[in-house]
Amino acid sequence: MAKLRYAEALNAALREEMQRDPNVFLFGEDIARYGGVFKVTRGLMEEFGESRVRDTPISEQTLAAMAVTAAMTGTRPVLEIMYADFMPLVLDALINQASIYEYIWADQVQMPFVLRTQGGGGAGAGAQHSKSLDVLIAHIPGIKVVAPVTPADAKGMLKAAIRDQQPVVFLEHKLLYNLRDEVPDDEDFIVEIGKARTVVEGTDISIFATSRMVLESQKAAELLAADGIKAEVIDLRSLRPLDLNAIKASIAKTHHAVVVNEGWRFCGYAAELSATIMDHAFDDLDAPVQRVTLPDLPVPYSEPLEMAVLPNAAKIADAARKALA
Amino acid sequence: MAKLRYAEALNAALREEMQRDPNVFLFGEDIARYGGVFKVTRGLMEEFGESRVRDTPISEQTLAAMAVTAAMTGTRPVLEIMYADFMPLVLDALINQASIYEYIWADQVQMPFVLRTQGGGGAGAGAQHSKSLDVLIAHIPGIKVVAPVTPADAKGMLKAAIRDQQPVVFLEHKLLYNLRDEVPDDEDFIVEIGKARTVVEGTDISIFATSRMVLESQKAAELLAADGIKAEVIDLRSLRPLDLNAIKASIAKTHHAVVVNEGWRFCGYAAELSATIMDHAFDDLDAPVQRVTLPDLPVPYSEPLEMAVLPNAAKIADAARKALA
Amino acid sequence: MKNGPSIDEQLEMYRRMIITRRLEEQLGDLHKAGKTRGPIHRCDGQEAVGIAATAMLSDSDYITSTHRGHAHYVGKGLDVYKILAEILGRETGYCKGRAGHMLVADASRGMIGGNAIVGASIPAATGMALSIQVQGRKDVAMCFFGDGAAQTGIAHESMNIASLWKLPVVFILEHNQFGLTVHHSVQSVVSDLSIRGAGYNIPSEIVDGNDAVAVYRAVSTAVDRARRGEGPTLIEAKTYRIEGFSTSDMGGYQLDEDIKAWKARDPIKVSFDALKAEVGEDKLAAIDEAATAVVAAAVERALADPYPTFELHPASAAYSEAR
Amino acid sequence: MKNGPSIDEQLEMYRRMIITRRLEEQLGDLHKAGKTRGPIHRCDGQEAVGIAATAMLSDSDYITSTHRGHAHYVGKGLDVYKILAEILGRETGYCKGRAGHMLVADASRGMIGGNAIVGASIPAATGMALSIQVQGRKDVAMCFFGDGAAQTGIAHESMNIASLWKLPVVFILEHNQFGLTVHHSVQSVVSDLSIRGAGYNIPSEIVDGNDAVAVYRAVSTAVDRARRGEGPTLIEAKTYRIEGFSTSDMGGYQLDEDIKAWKARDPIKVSFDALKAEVGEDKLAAIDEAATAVVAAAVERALADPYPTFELHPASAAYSEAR
Ligand SMILES: Cc1ncc(C[n+]2csc(CCOP(=O)(O)OP(=O)(O)O)c2C)c(N)n1
Ligand SMILES: Cc1ncc(C[n+]2csc(CCOP(=O)(O)OP(=O)(O)O)c2C)c(N)n1
Ligand SMILES: [Mg+2]
Ligand SMILES: [Mg+2]
Repeated sequence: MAKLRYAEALNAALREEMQRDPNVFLFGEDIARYGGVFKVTRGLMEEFGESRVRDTPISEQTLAAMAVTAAMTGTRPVLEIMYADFMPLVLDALINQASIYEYIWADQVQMPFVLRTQGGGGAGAGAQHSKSLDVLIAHIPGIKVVAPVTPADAKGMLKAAIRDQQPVVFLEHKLLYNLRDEVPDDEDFIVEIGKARTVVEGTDISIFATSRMVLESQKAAELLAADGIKAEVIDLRSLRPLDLNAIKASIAKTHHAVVVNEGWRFCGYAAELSATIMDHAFDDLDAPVQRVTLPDLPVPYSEPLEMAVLPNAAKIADAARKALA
Repeated sequence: MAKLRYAEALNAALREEMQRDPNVFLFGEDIARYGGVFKVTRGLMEEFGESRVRDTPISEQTLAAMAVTAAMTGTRPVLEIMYADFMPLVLDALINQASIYEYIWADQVQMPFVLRTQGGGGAGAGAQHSKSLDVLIAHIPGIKVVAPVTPADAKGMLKAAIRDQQPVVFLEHKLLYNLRDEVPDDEDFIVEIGKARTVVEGTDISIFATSRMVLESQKAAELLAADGIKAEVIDLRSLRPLDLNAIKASIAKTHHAVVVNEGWRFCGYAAELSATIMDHAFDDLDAPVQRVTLPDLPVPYSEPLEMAVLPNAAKIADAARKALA
Repeated sequence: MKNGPSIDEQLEMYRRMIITRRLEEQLGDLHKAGKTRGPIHRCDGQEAVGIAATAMLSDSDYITSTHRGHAHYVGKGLDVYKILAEILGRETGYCKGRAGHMLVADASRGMIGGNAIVGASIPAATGMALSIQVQGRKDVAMCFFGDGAAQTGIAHESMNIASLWKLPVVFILEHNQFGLTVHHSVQSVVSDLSIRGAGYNIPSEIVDGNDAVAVYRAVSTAVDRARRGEGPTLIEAKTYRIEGFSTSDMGGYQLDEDIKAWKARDPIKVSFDALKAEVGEDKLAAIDEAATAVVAAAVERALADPYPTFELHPASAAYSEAR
Repeated sequence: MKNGPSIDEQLEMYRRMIITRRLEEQLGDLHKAGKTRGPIHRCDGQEAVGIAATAMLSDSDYITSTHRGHAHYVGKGLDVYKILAEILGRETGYCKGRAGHMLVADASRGMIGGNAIVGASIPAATGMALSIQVQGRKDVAMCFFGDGAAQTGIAHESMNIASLWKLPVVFILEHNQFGLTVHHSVQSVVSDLSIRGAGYNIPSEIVDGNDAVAVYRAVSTAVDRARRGEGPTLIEAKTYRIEGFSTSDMGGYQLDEDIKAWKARDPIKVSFDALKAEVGEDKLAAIDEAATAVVAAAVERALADPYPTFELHPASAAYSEAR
């Protein structure tokens, strides 16, 4: 075990999988010569050559469509899309192409590609570079969506994603890349897609969170602990498929829930979490689930405005107190 | 009042608004010379000329982006996108452009355009021409989304949409165009966006539905009536902004709810309805809200398969019985 | 004959054109009889393009097709009976009835596949070519697309990338004069779209799309070039859609004189005229008869086949518990 | 001088180039001092394009810009103080601090606006041109976009539509050799991208982007053509990005000799050299000094301005009750 930054953990996962399987290749804007604007792919072109690590033109729609069919025909492409805000550009490839073929073509093809991107606010990147559009992708049948928070999960889930037989959209967060923590160096270290992770155990209320909001939820749990409230924090990690059992088990214990997601509230991922709980744990609930999300408006640029709209530990703790009131 | 088909009601709305305001213009694939593949724009090029009714190349992404800025600079464009399945192609224009400017530019601009499209299954059009992607759009701040079911609403809401100062995505359904009913001919007949419509009054359970599912819900109410269950059917009509008061008032009366939407279940529009009820009417609920949706898979082509996946009156009635059990 | 095709190859192309034409005619009848669902996009009059462009490919080469793919399917060696069964929504179709007429695929023959998003066939083949190149294979990928599809942004992006990386892809633009009901002149001021190849440094050629031999030769050169690792070629085949956009098309926008003029140059007739001196009319008539019988039998058999029954697809499920 | 610009116009362009350069330098310093948020995309070395291309426009003409828009803002007549206040996130900025440095807009001057989705400026201006045409106005729309943006599908779609409908739009391709960190040769095999105009029957011209007078003349011709209703023009201005992609760029990919060679042709120097014989060095020095002072004062004032306070935006709300 070594301590690695989140970005380095991703780099290690890519390197190991490329060493293991010659059909894994990478493409995306600025990923080869420069090593990626978030430095995730540094050194890989030098190690694996220009055929397997490619800089691309700015043509997201086509690149994504190419990943789908490249994956259908013998390779395992890993495509980097620089910002999650550009997901609309790749959505036809996901929703009208990747989503349908395995089922519609009666299992004649599989599409083992990974689409990595990063989203989220907090860096002053403005309304076109700060969104969390995870729900747009999580809505699509046949596509897996993961959002690891720890460097270990980053590595283990990226390796799992590359080995997966289905398309996986791999969501990073711009404020996570410098997070440093222990990462197993075993080359078969895999974190299974579809399993949530209990971050903090608790008995009074369940906080289900995604991506960077897991860190805010952890801080919220500390705030709540000061009030004597034992919050359980669950990192969902896999947005689709979602670990329903983990949700049900936690609520069966706590009878209260807060769901936290950095996307917009209306029709956002947190809405599905609330609805899932409605469907599967209503009888265990003692109070309505609280949603903590971005409000329904574009992410503003100026620091005090951006800080006002982003969900954070204080807002999560408040929501928990409200649920318990 | 005359009896008009839904498609004719839309045509009348377009004609009247074009007569009223020279800045209203139409563009889209096959809408001018041919009059639209669903015949909605018939005769309008002949009446208003080639400048105001334009056939376009197959370039949805650009057409949508053009609607945004044309609307910003003095006109009221109405763009037709032939199938809702192509909404991914226009999503950048909606999510990264139209959504942000009014707020981000501190109210310097408004974007009064309408994007008409039609979605839904039941016509054997296959996985790429049968989807209901309404949730993708309803997620976006600053964009209104409406889905009228009756010919009168089709006309009144399209006129409202064209007169609205904000972008409106106007969702039609391929199986509604031939529906015939009374339509007011008053040229200022407007159906306000943001108000739900009570289709059937009832006291035992509330069925909230969108688009063609309103018709199935009406049939479901008949099935339930045969069992002595008085279902209230509410046509939401406006997916965003959503008429929260109508939802709260109905549940306060019935204490039970079914939500029906033809899109996929996971992260679909029905999830938001369930979550909205969780947020605002939990204490009035005697049982969990039931979601009736497409299952999470691509729409298959073959008739028995397609019929198996589409939500219908029987499934809605079953869900209602389950809620009341 | 330089670059082929041999007489035997020409006869096989002739046979496949007949198969396709009979398929289209049968589908027209089945549609009228209410036995198909959704609009069917017939390719009567443009068979030479799909049949001849695929004639030199092998099963390990890939093609991607459009909403108007029947000639491409038959050209790539698919069985007309299984095509029909799919179009009729039967369990025995290539995709168990799940795909329908616009999305037929047979992965075993590299036909993956039909695509009803206009333009999507273009990046699809480009991605396959990338995959071939990364694997160091000698295969090629080919896409078919229409004059309407040429106006999509992905056409531009794909050609730029294919040229940049010298991908083994062949772009076949089937210029049939219309995109849906709209004449090409209302979609672009440029009527010879192959001029755009120069914008990517892609060699391009205009070919008579109703002459199977001409199509075969031009495409063979492009395929060989791609196999040699020299990159993409753009071929613009000029042709015409005799039966309109689809079976639900109300018509009225195609000029009678155009239809007449193009019918006089029907690709089957062009091939017939070229071959009759070589092999005699009887041989051609026998081919026609046999092909016609194959399609008729396929229709009968497919119509008798069972419909599929619905089951959930665990790989599409939203919760890990359901997988 | 045919097509202008007059000496006075040249002096005003010179002044605006200086304003822009000082703005960039100040932003570089403010970034280093931790007083800006997010990466800032400086346009040092390419000022002549944005300043000269907009010099003949009036407030009722529109421009759309990119992530690298400072010269466009200044060229279209925006006030450097309000630009700075916006970039610094202040209540007094053009957009009350909500937009930030990539998305500045001033609707009153037709600058709507900056755009950080690469390529999006292109259909944006095309849509404005459509609006102008529908209204029968005589105005024009102009978009700026980079060599990277030229590879996007919307560039292709927009040019096709603009030509088809003879829209009053001018496409200004700022070819600064790189898209982010990637050299143009790694984004397209075609280095003179204006060749693509031919694919849409759009006249195109390559111009020295570091020579304000050359840019002004080429663009004036295009603007006049657009105003006459004769349709779009594509102008490719060759230039160079001296300070790299953005303030968060780690550098290393631009060759020292290239930077040196382009610095020798710095657009401000080119204009200085052309003007000094006409007006004398002192006059130019005075302009420089005054412009420098304006920017310095703007920085000081903007830094002292208050931040906005957050309020919800009813028009973005999801429930009708909240509107
Ligand atoms: C992205 C997209 N836009 C629109 C359509 C509707 N549509 C189907 S076929 C077609 C015309 C295509 O024209 P062309 O590419 O020339 O093919 P042809 O029908 O002539 O064979 C259109 C507009 C679609 N399927 N996909
Ligand atoms: C759709 C999209 N893809 C990628 C990016 C990230 N990005 C920002 S600027 C840029 C390079 C743009 O190159 P060019 O158009 O030449 O402009 P320049 O920076 O050289 O001025 C990229 C890739 C983006 N903002 N939008
Ligand atoms: Mg065509
Ligand atoms: Mg550039």
